[in-house]
Amino acid sequence: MLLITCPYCEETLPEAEFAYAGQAHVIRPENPSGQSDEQWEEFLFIRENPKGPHFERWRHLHGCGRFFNAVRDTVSDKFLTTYRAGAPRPDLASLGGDAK
Amino acid sequence: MTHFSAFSLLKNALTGHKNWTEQWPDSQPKAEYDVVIVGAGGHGLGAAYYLAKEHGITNVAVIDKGWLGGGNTGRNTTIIRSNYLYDESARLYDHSVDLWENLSQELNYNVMYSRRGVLMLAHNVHDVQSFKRHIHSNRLNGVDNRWLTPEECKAYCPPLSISKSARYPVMGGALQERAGTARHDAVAWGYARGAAARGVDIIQNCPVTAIRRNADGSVAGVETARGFIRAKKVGVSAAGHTSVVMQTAEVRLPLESYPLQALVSEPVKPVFPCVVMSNAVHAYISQSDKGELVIGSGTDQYTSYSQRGGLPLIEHTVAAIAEVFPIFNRMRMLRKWGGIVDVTPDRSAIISKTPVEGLYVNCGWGTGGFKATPGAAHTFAWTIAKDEPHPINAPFTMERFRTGRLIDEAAAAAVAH
Amino acid sequence: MNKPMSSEPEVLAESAAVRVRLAKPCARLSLRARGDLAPLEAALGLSLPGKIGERCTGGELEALRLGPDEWMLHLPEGTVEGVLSSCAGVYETLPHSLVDVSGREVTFQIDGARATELLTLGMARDPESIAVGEGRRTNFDGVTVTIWRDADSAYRMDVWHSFAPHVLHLLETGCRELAAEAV
Amino acid sequence: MSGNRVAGKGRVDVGKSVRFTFDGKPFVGLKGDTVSSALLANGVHLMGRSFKYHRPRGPVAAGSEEPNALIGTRRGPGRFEPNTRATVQEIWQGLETTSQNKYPSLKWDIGAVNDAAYMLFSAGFYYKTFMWPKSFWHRVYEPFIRAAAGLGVSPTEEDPDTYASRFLHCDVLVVGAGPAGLAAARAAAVDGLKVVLVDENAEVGGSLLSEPQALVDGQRAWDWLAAEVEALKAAGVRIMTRTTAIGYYHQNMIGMVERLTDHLSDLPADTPRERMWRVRAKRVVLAQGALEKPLVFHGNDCPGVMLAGSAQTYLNRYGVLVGQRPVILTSHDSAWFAAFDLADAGAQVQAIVDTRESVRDDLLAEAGKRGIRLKIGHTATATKGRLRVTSLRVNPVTDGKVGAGYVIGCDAVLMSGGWTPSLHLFSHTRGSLAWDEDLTTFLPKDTPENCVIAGASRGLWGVEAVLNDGADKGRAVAADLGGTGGETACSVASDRTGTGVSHTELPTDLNPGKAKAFVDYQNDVTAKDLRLAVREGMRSIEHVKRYTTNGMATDQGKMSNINGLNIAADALGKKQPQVGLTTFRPPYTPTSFGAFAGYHRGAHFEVTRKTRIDGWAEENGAVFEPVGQWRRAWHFPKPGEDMDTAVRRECVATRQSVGIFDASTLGKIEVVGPDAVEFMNRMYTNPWTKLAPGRCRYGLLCGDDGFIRDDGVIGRLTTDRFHVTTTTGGAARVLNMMEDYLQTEWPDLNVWLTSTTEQWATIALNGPKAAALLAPLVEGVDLTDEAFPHMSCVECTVAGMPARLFRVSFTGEIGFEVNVPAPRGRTLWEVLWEAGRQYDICAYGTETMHVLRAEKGYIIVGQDTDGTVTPKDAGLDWAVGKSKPDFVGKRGMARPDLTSEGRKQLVGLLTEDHSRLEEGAQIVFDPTQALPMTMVGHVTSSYHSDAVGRPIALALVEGGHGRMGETVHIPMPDRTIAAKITPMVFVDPDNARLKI
Repeated sequence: MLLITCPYCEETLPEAEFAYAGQAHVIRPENPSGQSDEQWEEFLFIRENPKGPHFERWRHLHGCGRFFNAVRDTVSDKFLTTYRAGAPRPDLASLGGDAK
Repeated sequence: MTHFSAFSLLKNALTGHKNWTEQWPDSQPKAEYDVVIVGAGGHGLGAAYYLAKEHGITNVAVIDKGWLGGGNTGRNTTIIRSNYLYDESARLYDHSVDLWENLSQELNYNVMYSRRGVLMLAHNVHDVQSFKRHIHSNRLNGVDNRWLTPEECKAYCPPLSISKSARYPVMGGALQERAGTARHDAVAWGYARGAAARGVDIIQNCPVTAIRRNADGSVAGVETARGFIRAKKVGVSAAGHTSVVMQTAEVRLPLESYPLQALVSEPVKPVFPCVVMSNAVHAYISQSDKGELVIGSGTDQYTSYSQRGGLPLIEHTVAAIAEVFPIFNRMRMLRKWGGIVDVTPDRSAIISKTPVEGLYVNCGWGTGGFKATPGAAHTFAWTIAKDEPHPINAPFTMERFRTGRLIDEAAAAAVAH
Repeated sequence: MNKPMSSEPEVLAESAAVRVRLAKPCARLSLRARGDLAPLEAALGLSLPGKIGERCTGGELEALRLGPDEWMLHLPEGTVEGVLSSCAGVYETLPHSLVDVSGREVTFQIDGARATELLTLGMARDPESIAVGEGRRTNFDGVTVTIWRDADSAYRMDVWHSFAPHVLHLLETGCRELAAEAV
Repeated sequence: MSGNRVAGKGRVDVGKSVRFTFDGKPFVGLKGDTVSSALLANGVHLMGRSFKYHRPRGPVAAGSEEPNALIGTRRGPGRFEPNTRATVQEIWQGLETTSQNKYPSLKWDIGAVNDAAYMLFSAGFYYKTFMWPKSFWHRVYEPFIRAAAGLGVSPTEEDPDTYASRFLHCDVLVVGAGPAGLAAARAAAVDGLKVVLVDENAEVGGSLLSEPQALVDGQRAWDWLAAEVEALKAAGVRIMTRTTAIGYYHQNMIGMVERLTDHLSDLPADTPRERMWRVRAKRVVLAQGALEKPLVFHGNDCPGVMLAGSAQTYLNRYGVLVGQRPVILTSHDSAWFAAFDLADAGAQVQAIVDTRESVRDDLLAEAGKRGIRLKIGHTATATKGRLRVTSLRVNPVTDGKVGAGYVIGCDAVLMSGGWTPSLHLFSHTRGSLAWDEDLTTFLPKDTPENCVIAGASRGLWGVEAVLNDGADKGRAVAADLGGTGGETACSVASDRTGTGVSHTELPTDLNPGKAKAFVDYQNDVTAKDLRLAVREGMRSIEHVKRYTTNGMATDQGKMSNINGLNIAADALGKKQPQVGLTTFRPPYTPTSFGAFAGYHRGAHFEVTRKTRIDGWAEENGAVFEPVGQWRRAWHFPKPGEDMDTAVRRECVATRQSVGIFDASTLGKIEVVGPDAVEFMNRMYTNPWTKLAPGRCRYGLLCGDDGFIRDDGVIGRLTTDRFHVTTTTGGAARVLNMMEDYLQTEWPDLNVWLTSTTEQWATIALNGPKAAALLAPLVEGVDLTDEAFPHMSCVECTVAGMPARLFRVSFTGEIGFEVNVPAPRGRTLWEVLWEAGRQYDICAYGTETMHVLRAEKGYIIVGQDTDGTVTPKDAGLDWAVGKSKPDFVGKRGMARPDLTSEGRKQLVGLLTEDHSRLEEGAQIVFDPTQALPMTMVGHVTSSYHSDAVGRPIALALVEGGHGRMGETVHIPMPDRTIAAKITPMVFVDPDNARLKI
């Protein structure tokens, strides 16, 4: 069971309180109808799936209820950082995560 | 290649087994191949085998970052069935079962395909509707699958509890008698031996770091830990690691890799005659020939390459098994392990050409890759050899995610209402 | 759990180690708002706790902050209408959501020497991470619950009604189990 | 007491004898004995049969690593376990034990014929044969192999015991309470740090329990131990015995299983059999010690052949001499001390055979004192004896040459091939190992987790070294956590340090091709098998392991991994690290399913949600169906009624007068805020702006892929407040989806979502008399078409209760849904029930609800749609606000395949022969075609309908909307049914019945 820091509660808590919510920073376009089929496929389905640091979303479902972002190394499953929804994508180098 | 038989076994026994020869050589990479397959699991080795046997393409290398058969081939719960809902899936998996039934003879290697029947339990009205839909569809597709009442389920699998008061009462089940299990390692070894005998190089412990492309964009070969290997065609069959490999060729896929756990109990005398799957409680169980109960779990909620599943999931899986088969509550878990499965949005595989000329991919098998091994390998080889889809794998393209023509077995199972 | 509730806390499980009671019914409001909360605080007659997990009381009203823009209010039965209308009064200046959820939940009162340990049967987080006088929403045996820590070994646990029997079953089991243990 | 029990030795309670049975024969042991020590005390070595060759076997170890002495254990009905390790199971008054894998008896086992034919059963033999004739595999070969395999027999009854689990949070968890663990815990228990010390044995002490001679700071080991335990307790350390750390999970989460009752004669009340502890520790100290390796030589599995260290344990901990005339066979100093201890306890040690060319002088001297014959520089080449070893054949080895062998008579062979650090939990952390050439073993290197290794598990030897290392590590982790441990270095006298060498197979002068030199005892894997695997091209230890099954027995390679690796590496001519080590997997020792299931059994397996009205339904004979987490009243059969009859009666009653239905499980979400309507416009396909307060509308929810996700009636209570309903199963999913879009995509919207599913009890009244029944009870609104038309909602009072009243119909009849605060739900139900008597009110369940809505052509999401149906496919195009710039799903449903011709569309079906179709049945245009047929759709709903006077069905059919009136065919196993495609609405298409 992972330990996850909720950036809203500012507490580090067991995974049992959280729900994974997929890749982060997949932004829904302002005007979806203006999107090509390829762009919409990209938005709906295409994912990074990296081996190493992964920008992803979690929801503190059994807690404050907030969706937030995280960077987790998918090889060690260690969280490099978590941050609030809407905050900019942190710079990997500063997190000491070695992208593979 | 020594022919395997009771006679050769006896003959060698008399000479103290000193004269057996290696089943496949540990090859060193050549500078160039007609086809390089990335990933020496059952799918990759099988594709190489069929390329050599059915398409006469023998200048082939299968390259793996580790030991052959060391990935999901050697980590899964070996369930084989073809009672899928959609025609496309049914055709692909049934093609596999056809090949499974003769695979031991085909490879002269006993893969122990055990036609012991797979029983899928229905625990609510919605399951019943969904399974009936499968059964009717399978019947008209010529795929065997029939409905059993709770009592018939109990008769077919005596350890099963059909108590009406259970939290998940058994309301019946769908049985495919032709389905069963096989010995997973033997599949990889058998294909490896068969492919090697036909001239295929099997290169182990040689990570592929990148797929290199020519100026015109077509595939040039693969960069590996042992240097560049030129190849006219490259087929990627790397399961959970496919996204990472394909991205080096700038091909992005609708894949996510999740940890999947499985476990075995201590071995006991035969007590469990068939395979039972219960989707409602997320547990799958059979008994290996060695006597261990082989139990499959669901995937963890987050993507990962750590091959380290969490404890809660296993607790749930074991609880589910003990709930459906209460006599096993005092049995002991011997060993549990994790694998990495690559999952597509519609839970169906991709066996496809790619935007890159000469680059082919076979991935997205999720938790169902083992059963498909011969069929996927067979049609993947065709696609690589002829640079065109095989009639059976044609629907499993990458394009379907753009057009929306999904093969959504998961959605078709729908949700409780 | 389906029988009408008595006006006094009803003992549901009790042992030498710990006691579980069903709290007498109270009114519950889910408050959602953001920005300058002054108007609402005026209407409610308390200053809303600023940190997730913190509690405060104003008169008979008790508030627990559950999220960045979410509070759970407990108040005596029959006082809801008043609060609703006084808050409605400030809706124009401070739009918010105030929803009566009195009927949604029941509250278990858990106390006794080993009350804290009883929680560890189903709660993954460390009970000690909830200070006395604070509260948290968390997960107990797969069920979302809200824990109010009132004293070192006195807790309240809010549970949605339909999940309460499941939660109670585990609490009852734990009551007996803890009592049977030679500590 | 038998002659094997040594007076004054051991920690067993001489005063308390315990009776138990083995294979029906009564035995007496002492309190504190394991089954194994008690049987050995009674001179019994033969305790089991091996897996493949069914060879007679006795215990080779004294702990949880035991591969041979596996027995069945029973405590009356329902309480039986196979494969219990006799070396771990403590005896209690009345314990019944049985040997396994033998027929007819342990002494005479038919299966032993395999042993005679062992040359055939070489590694992987089954891959090479049993292929012809093909049909034989399934019918003959496999059943034969399966019957021969397996060890014990499965339990056959339900388990009457209970199991438990808890979470535990601590600063420091110390795994293993040997000298290192004890010292680590002591050093870490400072400044109020919460320390937990755990050990799998019945008591703490580890190796100290087998080495009473050591003097720790001048104190005799066991006195020091007793004092230390008191000190630890005083320091607040939580000591947990009979508790096995089974697995090391993410971020210092350790799973531990505590065995609470398996050692007790009488089961205490309210006490679970086992408890799973889920420990979260800030720091972990792994002090799991080391395991002794067997030596690999012909006949090394004969009962009586045992690890020297284990013999020492049997003597010092249990007071049992495992042999009166033992021979010691070793490549490590440690076994010499076993020889001395046994000699001092009165055994006639026949010889110490050491494979090394020279041995420490002090050992030689000690042996001399005791007059023990020494065979330095010797090898062992065979044992004799069927059910118990009678002699050992040894040969001198000079410059690698094996000289002439001679036989030493004995009743036990005590061997030591050196020691292997126990790194199982470390290995679970995905920690890396480093090969140590001198110790010929792997030692811990790096780990991603926050743990340290102490003592013998990092290759240290001797009590003093281990104690001080433990203390250092304990101090280090304490310091790490801000604690300040004092200096606690201690000195140990008469410590037994030692070194040794490691072997592959022992050199022999006999034909190695015929040698039965076992590496994995239980799975009967010999050195020969390992070399064969390598010869056949298995190059990684993983391949060798899987091909030979070495290390896959119930000891999970604790005995065999390193010997196997050494032999495989030797065969490959490589260094061990190049061949690799198979990763250890959890659990550390086999763990009962019950311990994993914990409390989640029977009714508590998973939540069962019930509405406030569930009790009434139960009292009134309802049959229930599980829907998601809920149980819902399915139908209300009267005595003698089957489901069909009951449902038909409920349908007729509702259409003719009035029916009452508990709709409380419907998901409800309160959407409140200035941007509520904008949010609704974006989430749902429908337009909401023009919906006036006090009115409701059917809402359709899609995913961004354009497929239908959920639906429900939505009422606008005020301009800024919507009462949204969802499907029962969809409630949580829909709220999560809404929160996702709101928080992540549209944080700017001023709107909030609150789940009110359980705030309201929802009672649906349907039927021509519904209004008449309800009207007298309603204050604040007239139930007329004018004042309160169909699709209206209002907050009012019903039967004196505050209520949200909806005029909606899911049946096609006049319909109301009354929402009252949940606690009053049952009261309202009973009021309505009483008031309804004059109209013969009828309670109906979900099945009748399904029939009535199908007659009216209303869909059920998840039944008439799966995840691949668009609003257009479902005939719900009218519910899509095409003029809206955007909503969830708008772009998705514009994708090529979702707009293409020939999609499956939802239609009605009427069978020509008036037979009722089966839900899920497949549809074809041409029934005469051969298999595989081209299927064009399937039946999604099908019911008998009295209202229509014939069965009706809904179906998804290719291009269905354009095929009204056409005939399709449904091929069934026995016949093919023809059916006509019709509109979906079978009853009252012009909605006349909705008017009051």
